[in-house]
Amino acid sequence: MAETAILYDSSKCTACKGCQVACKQWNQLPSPLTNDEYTYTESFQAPLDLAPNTWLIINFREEDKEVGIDWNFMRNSCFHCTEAACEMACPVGAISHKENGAVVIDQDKCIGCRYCVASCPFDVPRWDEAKNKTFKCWQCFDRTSAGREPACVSSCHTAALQFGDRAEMLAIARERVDQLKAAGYDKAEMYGEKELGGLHTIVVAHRGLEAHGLIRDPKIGLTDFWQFLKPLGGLGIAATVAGLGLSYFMARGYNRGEYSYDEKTDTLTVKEVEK
Amino acid sequence: MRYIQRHSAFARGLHWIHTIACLSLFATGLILFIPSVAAAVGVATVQGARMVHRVMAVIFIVAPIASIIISPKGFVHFWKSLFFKWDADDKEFMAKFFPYLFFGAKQHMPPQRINKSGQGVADGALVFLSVFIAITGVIIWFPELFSTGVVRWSLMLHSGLMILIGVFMLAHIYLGAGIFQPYRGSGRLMFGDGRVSESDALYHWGTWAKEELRKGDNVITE
Amino acid sequence: MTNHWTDLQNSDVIMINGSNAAENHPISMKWVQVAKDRGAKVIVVDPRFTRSAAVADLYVPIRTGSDMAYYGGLFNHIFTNKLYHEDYLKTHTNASYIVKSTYSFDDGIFSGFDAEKKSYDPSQWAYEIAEEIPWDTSPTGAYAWVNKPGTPAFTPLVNKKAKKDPTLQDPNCVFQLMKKHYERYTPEVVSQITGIPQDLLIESYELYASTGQPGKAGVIMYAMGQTQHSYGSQNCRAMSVLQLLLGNIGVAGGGVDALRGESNVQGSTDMGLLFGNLPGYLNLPNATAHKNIAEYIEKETQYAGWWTNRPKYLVSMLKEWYGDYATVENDYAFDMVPKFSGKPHSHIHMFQEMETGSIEGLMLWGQNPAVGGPNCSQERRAMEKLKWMVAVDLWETETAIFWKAPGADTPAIDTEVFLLPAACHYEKQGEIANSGRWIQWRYKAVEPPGECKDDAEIISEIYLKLKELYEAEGGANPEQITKLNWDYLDDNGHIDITKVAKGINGYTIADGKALASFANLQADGSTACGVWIYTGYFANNDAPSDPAQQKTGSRDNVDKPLDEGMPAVGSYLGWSFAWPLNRRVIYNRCSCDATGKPYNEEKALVKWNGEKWLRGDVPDFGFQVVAGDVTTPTPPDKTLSFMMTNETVGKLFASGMKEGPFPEHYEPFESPVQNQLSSQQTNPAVSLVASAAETMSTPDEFPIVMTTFRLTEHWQTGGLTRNLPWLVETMPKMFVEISKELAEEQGIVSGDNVVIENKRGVITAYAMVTGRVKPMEIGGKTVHQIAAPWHWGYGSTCSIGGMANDLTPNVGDANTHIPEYKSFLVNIRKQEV
Amino acid sequence: MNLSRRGFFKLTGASFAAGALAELFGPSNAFAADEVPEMRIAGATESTSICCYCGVGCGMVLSVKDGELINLEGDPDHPINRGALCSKGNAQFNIRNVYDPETGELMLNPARTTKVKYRAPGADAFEEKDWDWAIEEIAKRIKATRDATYETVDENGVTVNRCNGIAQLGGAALDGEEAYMLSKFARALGVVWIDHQARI
Repeated sequence: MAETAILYDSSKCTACKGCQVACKQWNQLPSPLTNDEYTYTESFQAPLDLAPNTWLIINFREEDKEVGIDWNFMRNSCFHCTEAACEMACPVGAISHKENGAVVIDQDKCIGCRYCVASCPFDVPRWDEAKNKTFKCWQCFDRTSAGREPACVSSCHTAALQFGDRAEMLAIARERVDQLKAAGYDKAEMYGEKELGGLHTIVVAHRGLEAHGLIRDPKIGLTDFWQFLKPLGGLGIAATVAGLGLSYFMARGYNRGEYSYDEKTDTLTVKEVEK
Repeated sequence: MRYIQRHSAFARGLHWIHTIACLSLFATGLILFIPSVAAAVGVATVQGARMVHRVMAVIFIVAPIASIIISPKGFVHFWKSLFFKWDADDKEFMAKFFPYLFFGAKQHMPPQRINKSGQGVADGALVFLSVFIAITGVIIWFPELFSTGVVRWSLMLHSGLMILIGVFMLAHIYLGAGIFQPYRGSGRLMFGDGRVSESDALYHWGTWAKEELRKGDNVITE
Repeated sequence: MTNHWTDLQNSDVIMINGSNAAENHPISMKWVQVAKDRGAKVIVVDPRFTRSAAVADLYVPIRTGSDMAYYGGLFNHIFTNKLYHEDYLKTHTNASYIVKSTYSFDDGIFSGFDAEKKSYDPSQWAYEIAEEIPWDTSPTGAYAWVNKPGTPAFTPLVNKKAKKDPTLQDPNCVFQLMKKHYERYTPEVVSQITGIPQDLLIESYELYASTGQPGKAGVIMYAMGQTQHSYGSQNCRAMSVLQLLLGNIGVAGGGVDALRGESNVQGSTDMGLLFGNLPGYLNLPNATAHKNIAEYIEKETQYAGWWTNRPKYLVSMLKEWYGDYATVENDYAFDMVPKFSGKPHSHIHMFQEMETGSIEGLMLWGQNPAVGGPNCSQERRAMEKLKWMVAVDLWETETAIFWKAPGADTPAIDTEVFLLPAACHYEKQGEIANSGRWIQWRYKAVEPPGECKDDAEIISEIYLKLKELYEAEGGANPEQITKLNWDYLDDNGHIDITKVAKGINGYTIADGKALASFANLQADGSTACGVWIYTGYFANNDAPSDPAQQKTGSRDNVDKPLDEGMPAVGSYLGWSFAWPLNRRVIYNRCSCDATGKPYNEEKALVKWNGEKWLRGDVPDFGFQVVAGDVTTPTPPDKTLSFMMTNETVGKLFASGMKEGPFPEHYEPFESPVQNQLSSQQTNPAVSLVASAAETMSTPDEFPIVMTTFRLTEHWQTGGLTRNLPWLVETMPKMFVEISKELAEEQGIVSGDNVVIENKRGVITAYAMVTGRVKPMEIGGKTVHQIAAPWHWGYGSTCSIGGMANDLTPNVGDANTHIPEYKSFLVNIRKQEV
Repeated sequence: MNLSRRGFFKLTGASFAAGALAELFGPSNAFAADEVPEMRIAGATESTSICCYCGVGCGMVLSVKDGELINLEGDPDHPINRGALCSKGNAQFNIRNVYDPETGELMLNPARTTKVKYRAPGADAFEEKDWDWAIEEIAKRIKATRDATYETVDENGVTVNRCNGIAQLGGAALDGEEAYMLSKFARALGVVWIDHQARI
């Protein structure tokens, strides 16, 4: 299977939240049966954040202008990084890369340790206290395996979301950025080609990364260091064992003799003992 | 035969408890540390291991704190005897430690006070690392109470500390349990009746042994 | 819609004005985006910065209610700069028609106004007649059918041909009158009225008027932002006129596209569910105008164009309704159809009448006026006067529980309420018509839950029970009920929807075979047809009970033209059935010049090749019927551009409108400013009931302009969305959008609870302080606009909230009586904790 | 026991240690061989329908398993929406079924009315009734009002045959055939107070 990716083009997104609900529909994610809280922003974002039962939301940001506003939308969900901090952090191997690049949590293996939650530079995985499991977008791996698009993508009408061969998505994104720049969106740029070894969610941010809330040059914080620490630790322990083994070998058969002390005379006597 | 009562029953009990806690923490932690092990044993076992890890973590943290409360004098003794002096003998001991480890028959050590400087270093490191691993452990146990950055550091440190503790632990066991030929019989000190024979005491802690034998308070003759 | 959804891709400029397509018709944006990808520009004109505006090339903020001034300015811009499509105007519109000198206009009032009755005499606006040609009813004439045995007797009509000046120079020709009428709409004045900065105004005018070039297409996507005003019909007129001026009607990518807010509101209107309608846009008989069938036919039938066939559709409908009982002798049971008084019986009037107690019973089929009606607290109070109510719905709607609404004195309300559980759309089968008139079949996926039943079954059970009661006991005019043709039952006495479909589609009485075209319908009682415009949608006699084998169920999604050699322009003729006759773009004759040459070859819909018409779409101009043999091609000069009008051309000037032949700017019923174009402040013919007049909120007391809107995440009164957890989560609570400036004045921050009030009511909502709404400078005065959705009410288990319609006025448009939901006055303040 | 290929490999004897060691020293983000999960709609009965919200008329596909709706998504063959749906369109599933937030189980939307309900004059709550009773009682109410408010001839002597005391609203949410039946049914009662969503 070739590497595939989702392409999100913010300039085509109408923020209808179709993808948001399609995700819930396909992945059978419940929503509360009552809701009387102020759980949205004045810019129409609701819910406010990802959750164990919410794997995708559209983020809304607005910037005031003389006439109207700049309304900048962003698809907030897993980026399916090639260098996936969550996967590195997972102590039980529950998070894995699929051949197409999707990063998937195997719920049968997840132990709810939340290491991935702490490690993700995009703050994507969410821990469900009741189930003691962590959840996130899995790029509808069941659908893509069957040759379908992820639910969010097939639900998108303006082709703000596309899915396909990663190289092709990158090519489309590159061309789109050029188009947007020509149309006056000077800050238009793409995201995901190189970041974290290459993301499997490519973004065209027509008003620039910052306007859409994207992290420029994201880093894996410490989790990669830990990756390096593991083998080092293994080596350290192995070296210790080897060293001690050598010591044991060298000291075999050594008898140090029988010590005795006469406190009255303050005399120390060492009596050789036979081997 | 003469023996010196080196460790009280209380100290030995505490050591027993901490040994068990520590080893089980290490074992259960290792399951989480090596994903393939976790994958192989299955989620139920992993979850069991996490539960054991947490129970043991509580013991690991509570036992020493409790001992301080129950026996403050013992703690002061432990603390003073391990860390408080550093004389020429100690320096010499440290300088000769590695040659001694590999050429124990030829390398002779200067007489030591109640604790060797090597012990001071190793045990001190263990105490220090244990405190640290406990703190980081609590953080990753309740990540929602801390910032992502703190949790990330804790995750990393917890693992790193485990490795360091592992290294010191191996050495500690190697020596303390008397696997190292010259240390034969040391296991009795913490895992047995807490007594050290006159000969062993004089070999390991010459200065201290002479003092004890002179004082006679802790000397048992059988 | 004159066009349809997938046709939007063909546009060069798309004006979204008075609609919020991205939020309320989200998938339309799929095709807007395709057009954009092909280089189209999108203009959004809206008081609020919406999600449509977010993807527009040009956003034009406008004061709510000032649309007519905007269009008037655009007309003036087009005339001044000669940007109109001259060939189109001459060929396809009444621009050249000469109007009688009795027509005049002065200070906001047209000639013929009766100030006391607040109505016009439209005869003052008639054309000069050049020629009168009586219908040829001879055996070989076009109207021979009038004399066929069995046809109701009536006096044949006389075709009146108007005087024309093809040069458009005559000062009394429509073109010159119109040009003169809109000279007053200068950019300065329009900018002052609408609040749109002049440069932005001109920019939008230039962009949209660019579609006046032959071969270019512009489309207007509109919805309730245009219609829900006390002059909403004139706004719609203005859009039609604009599109005629620019030659945008009948062409691919053009049109006046009404984005309909409910899935089958097009279909249910086709079915005649309005007070003045019968199915198929036949008017309900009116006791003052139509005493009998002859009078009805004479007054309702047009003297020219397709509506000359109206008697055929009336008789066929009556045959479907009353079957064998309907005979020529009893005027096909014409008298069994109730006649109304001729006075408006609209939604507003219904609730005004209900307050008097004369209406005892109310039946509701999935409608929720307790939240959705204008001035809806008045409507809830009116409902307390009912003896009984039958509400058929999926939920306990606010209307079904109006007796426990906040503030209601429950024990004192004696209304009996029957709430009947209905099946939802995928728990039953049937057809629905989208805005593009596509009649699509919905299959039953799953059995209804619990004791829920199809509405069809409920209607039928009540009908059959009534029939039984009237047969047993008699009563008022029992035949009206007992003689009704209800031949829709299966062997078990349940409704068979396919049999209803056949009745709608139409069939010949003799052999019961379904008809493929309404051209086959007769006025002599030999055919029956419930809804003539639907003929053909369910006409496969080989599989009469299998929707999948009917046109309505066809699923060929390959885009190909009818005839080879024509371009494929996204018509998808093989997918479902579009009324009429599967025609996708109506008035498509207008896509060609007088000689039949397409204005745009690449997007041609039809084309005269010298011998016959090549068809991309189904032609809409009698392309081979004029000779009467239905096979000989009609040459281009004999075809009809707009065959549904008497003139058979498009009307820039229309005498049928209640408030004048040209749309004129008036202020909303409640406005913070004076009309700057005339001393006539509001629509002179406005539809005003007592409760609206009493609760008029004036600007001295209520200076803030408010408008209402809808959201992607909710729908209408919220029954179908506030009960759905996934949607409630995406937009949880009632809110109001407030500008940063007004918020600062009032000390309001986002998330505060605010109180909004006027003389009709008081509501609370969460404040959203945002740059999406901004104060405007109108005639030197700062006008604040606020906006709130009307999706919330008190009747959901998931999410309840203030009802915006407690504040909206029940004042109506003069022609349609649609309430002025979109512009009214209020006050706003932070709620004291 | 449902063992994955990978899991099985690791469980076997010496390979276990090898695996553990490899895992310890090697990078753990090596792309894994995939087990392909089966789509949950495999084997379901599919039918098409049209969305119930706005007038665009998007197509959708419904999947039913064991007599219950389990999935609803855009119809990829539909020329207008090509598989897409907006937030409302996607949420149509909820009109019938929801997932319990506690258990995650599929269940009927608790807000759906599934029984005939009757509110007596002055009552402060509905009571549940059966269909036969309701149809009978409703027919009686309609007949009584119709007979009492019927006007055969108006003040000018014109036959009007209308019932002034009954009003009817709604129909835009119904199927076309139903709307037609409604139109015919109401006019056959003589009802002139007919309006619906298209007006407002």
